[in-house]
Amino acid sequence: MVVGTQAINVDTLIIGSGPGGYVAAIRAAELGQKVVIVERDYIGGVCLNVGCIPSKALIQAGHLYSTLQHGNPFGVSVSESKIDFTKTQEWKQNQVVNKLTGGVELLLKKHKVAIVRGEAYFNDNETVNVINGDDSHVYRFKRALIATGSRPVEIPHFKFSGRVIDSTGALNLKDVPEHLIIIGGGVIGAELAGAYMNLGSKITIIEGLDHILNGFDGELIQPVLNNFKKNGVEIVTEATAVEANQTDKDVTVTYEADGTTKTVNGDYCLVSVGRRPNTDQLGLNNTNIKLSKRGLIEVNDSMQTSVKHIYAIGDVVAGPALAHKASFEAKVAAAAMGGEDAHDTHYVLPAVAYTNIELATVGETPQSIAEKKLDAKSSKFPFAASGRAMTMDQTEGFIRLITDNPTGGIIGAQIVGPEASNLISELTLAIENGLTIKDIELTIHPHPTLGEEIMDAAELAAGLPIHV
Amino acid sequence: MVVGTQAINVDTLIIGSGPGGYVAAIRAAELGQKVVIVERDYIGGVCLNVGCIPSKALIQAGHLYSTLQHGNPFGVSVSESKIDFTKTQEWKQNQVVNKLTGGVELLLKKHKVAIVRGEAYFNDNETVNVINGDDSHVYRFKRALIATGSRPVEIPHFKFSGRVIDSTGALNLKDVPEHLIIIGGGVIGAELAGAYMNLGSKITIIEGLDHILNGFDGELIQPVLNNFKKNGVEIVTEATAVEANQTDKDVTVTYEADGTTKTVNGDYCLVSVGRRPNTDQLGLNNTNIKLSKRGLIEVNDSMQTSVKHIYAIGDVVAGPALAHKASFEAKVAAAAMGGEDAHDTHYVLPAVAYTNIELATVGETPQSIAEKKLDAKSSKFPFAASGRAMTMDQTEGFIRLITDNPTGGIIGAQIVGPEASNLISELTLAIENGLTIKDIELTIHPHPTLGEEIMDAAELAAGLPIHV
Amino acid sequence: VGAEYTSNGQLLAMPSVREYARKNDIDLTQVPATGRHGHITMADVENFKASPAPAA
Ligand SMILES: Cc1cc2nc3c(=O)[nH]c(=O)nc-3n(C[C@H](O)[C@H](O)[C@H](O)COP(=O)(O)OP(=O)(O)OC[C@H]3O[C@@H](n4cnc5c(N)ncnc54)[C@H](O)[C@@H]3O)c2cc1C
Ligand SMILES: Cc1cc2nc3c(=O)[nH]c(=O)nc-3n(C[C@H](O)[C@H](O)[C@H](O)COP(=O)(O)OP(=O)(O)OC[C@H]3O[C@@H](n4cnc5c(N)ncnc54)[C@H](O)[C@@H]3O)c2cc1C
Repeated sequence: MVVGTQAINVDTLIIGSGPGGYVAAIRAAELGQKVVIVERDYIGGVCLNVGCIPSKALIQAGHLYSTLQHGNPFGVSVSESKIDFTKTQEWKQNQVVNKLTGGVELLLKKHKVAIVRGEAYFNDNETVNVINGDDSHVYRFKRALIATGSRPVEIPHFKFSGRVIDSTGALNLKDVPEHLIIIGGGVIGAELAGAYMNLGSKITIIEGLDHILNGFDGELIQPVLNNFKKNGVEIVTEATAVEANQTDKDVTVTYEADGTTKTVNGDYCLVSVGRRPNTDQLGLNNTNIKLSKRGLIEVNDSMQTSVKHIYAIGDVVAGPALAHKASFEAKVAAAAMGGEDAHDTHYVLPAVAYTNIELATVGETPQSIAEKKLDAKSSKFPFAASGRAMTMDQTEGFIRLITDNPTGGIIGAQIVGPEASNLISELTLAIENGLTIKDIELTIHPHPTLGEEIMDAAELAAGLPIHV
Repeated sequence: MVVGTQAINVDTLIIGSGPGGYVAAIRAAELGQKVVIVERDYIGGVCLNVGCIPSKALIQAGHLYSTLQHGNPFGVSVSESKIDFTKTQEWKQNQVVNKLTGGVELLLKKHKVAIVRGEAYFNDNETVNVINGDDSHVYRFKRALIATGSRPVEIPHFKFSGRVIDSTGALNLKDVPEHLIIIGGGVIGAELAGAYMNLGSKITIIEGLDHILNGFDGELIQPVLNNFKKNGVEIVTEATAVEANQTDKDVTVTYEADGTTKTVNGDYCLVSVGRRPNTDQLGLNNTNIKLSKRGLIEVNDSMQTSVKHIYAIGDVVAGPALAHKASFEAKVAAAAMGGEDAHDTHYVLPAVAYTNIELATVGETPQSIAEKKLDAKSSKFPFAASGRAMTMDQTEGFIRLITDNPTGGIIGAQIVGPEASNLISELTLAIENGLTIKDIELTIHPHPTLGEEIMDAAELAAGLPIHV
Repeated sequence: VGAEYTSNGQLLAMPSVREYARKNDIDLTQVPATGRHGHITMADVENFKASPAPAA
């Protein structure tokens, strides 16, 4: 083993190059810090390599393929269509993932961020070891940022191996499975269910709760459920996965539901029941960094840990495990590490699910205003009343605004339907900036667009709807 | 001829049921007015019947068909694809246009708006005649609203008939032409060029100016021009159309360009060189309503004409001929007619072009800030740096922000690329509400979306870009 | 450009406040601003309405 004899001095040391770490590195460099980033696997972290990005690529491919299978009202007919999944995977890997991660690496270099390959391990509050194969070096840092992300949770009797796969395995299948069993219908499970459903798989989802897509309410997910049903997806709720038995050809999953034990047989079993923070193999016990019971690192609103010069962001700290949360915290941390009096003062955090019919939510919901007993209401404008949606033949879903009765302030919004992922931004901007129904009504929205339905929804909330 | 012997008394009389008239009628009814709306042709006006909506339907059909012709990187292959344009047209007419206009008619009825079919003609400042075939009635109104819209301009030697068609003709072709000649490359011409190009036509555009898509700047339209070129569209600029000679099989267009006279032969010649307001056959000379030289009705910011109880909105008043402008003015007029102290105080009006690569603009441009000598700058974020755009295989184009240097205020934005039509709303909201670069940066945008590139563009404008 | 903007075209307030001021015949250029970015808030307009600055 080659062991660096002397500690290498570093100003700002960042561990992990996901959407938390790489964004922090670039911003810190822009603010004048000398930055070293340590990565044990791939630049870009989970999100760019085996998360947000490759999943959206497969989802996109699935959309086109399924459009061709289901026919269309536009008068376009297709005699035969096939999917060559090897090509799909090559495109996803070479044209999407590698291009994007290559781009991030170039950006890091452009900003003179030093990239160190290897696994970081804290020796104490001031130094980490970085181990890369037989190589080991000590880095002594002035400031460090922990952005080591998370990994899939494994459950008993479902060890990841062979045909029992995690999300990474599901993203990298060589063929479209005939039957994919998915344990856990959260956002990751439901997105992959939609992707493979569209690519031609039979799908079975086994979910512990009484509904999938936890975090989105029943009314909101109804169009998604209808769509799953129409496509033959089987959803078993309030079920407990017991065990998986695999052969070299298939896997049989045993689960309990309705008080009975059942089995289902498929090509692969994806287990997507949650993620755990990568804080257990970092040597944090050698530091004074405080962890919560669930292994999350405790931070203040400057993303500072209990060790003042060590910061943490992303999936290793509290809050939803979302890439944009990691990146936002990254910018706060980068500024704070640069000596600025920076705080995370965000009001709302949007979440999106790229299910076959897209979902998006931000801020208050019908449930939360009821629980909090807010003097607020909910107004729902259907895409069925949208001219633009009709021209797209995508009229399922709605835009829902949650507004404060006394002031007309917009305090929440949910969207299910076409372009929900992009439409939620305007409403997030409105909420974050304290805008009211009136401010949306008095902003001219172009016609015909899906965006103008936000204006329609505001008019509905104001009691003066035009199109319903 | 049946002539009503006695004048029918009406509170609020609205002439024309386009996005100006029908929106005003619904809003006026909501505000408690008794409303009569007069329409000589189809409920929904130009926009819903032969404008915004049917054009977007054909554009949508074209997108799918062309995707299948050009191949895709997703690994989806298609052995043969065909377009049955009769089906396309039936879908457009029955499933889109008729559904939507039927819906508007129901909404009018729901709000107890009386629909009178016929052509309105002013006798004086207090009454109109409505003529429907052999029927004629006099209506005496307390308040009237003129929302009679516009019609295509005809040019000498290109009389609309047979193979020389206006936009309505182009939207209702029975077959996809082999070669479509388009005189006038404004938004309407360029949108229809894109639609038929994607549906398989050879396209020639003959434009008088030195560039098509006037109103959008050169840098912005470059991706659209590249796309036209790649698809074999021929664009002749600084050209003058001289005449059209048609047989029962084709049409030959003579034009002058580069100092020489040339001809081009095609199946149809669409003339889309502009629109003129429908104010010349309304009997306005019997009233005291003032018109501008170009035939537009002069109004104040309550949409009131020089005759205090007569209002006018939409394509018959000054400003760009856009549906959302008509609808916005409609709401101001409806409130003003109801006695409210209502004013059109909008700051910016967005415009969108559904060219094959979408265009959108709102507020200041690089050209306008230079002309006005504003202390402002322009920042351009490319979709090539967007993860979401990569997963969609649509990385052409950019988001451009125009920001005020002293305050960081956003005062303009242009987008060319995927979902430009929907993305422009957030920026319009930002400008209309006086938000700054910082306000956008501090609003968490979900990942991976196209919307988050607005945040990237704001960071670029702030001098701290992450992704370029 | 009406009374909603400064002489160099900058917005004085967001649309809901502009509309409210118009309806109450309040000239926004006369209202002291306390909002973010020097914008006039709804409360500013209400305060101004309650005790308009004496005309000089
Ligand atoms: C299938 C899937 C789809 C998803 N889709 C979305 C989505 O659409 N939108 C969204 O917002 N979120 C999505 N997520 C969640 C998102 O990927 C995470 O929230 C995000 O990646 C967290 O960013 P991070 O920077 O905290 O950590 P990560 O992206 O997990 O990056 C951490 C990095 O640290 C490295 N590392 C860990 N330990 C060490 C060490 N000791 N030394 C050196 N390096 C180390 C890891 O190798 C990794 O590269 C998805 C996740 C999955 C699995
Ligand atoms: C091909 C095409 C595409 C377009 N695409 C878009 C787009 O994507 N986005 C956009 O914003 N704009 C678009 N436009 C422009 C848009 O259609 C107009 O700006 C809009 O329709 C104007 O609305 P309006 O209510 O003023 O008038 P119109 O929609 O023109 O409606 C006027 C109505 O008044 C009726 N009328 C006229 N005279 C009389 C009379 N004397 N008595 C009774 N009734 C009468 C007419 O029959 C008509 O129904 C497009 C236009 C065309 C031609």
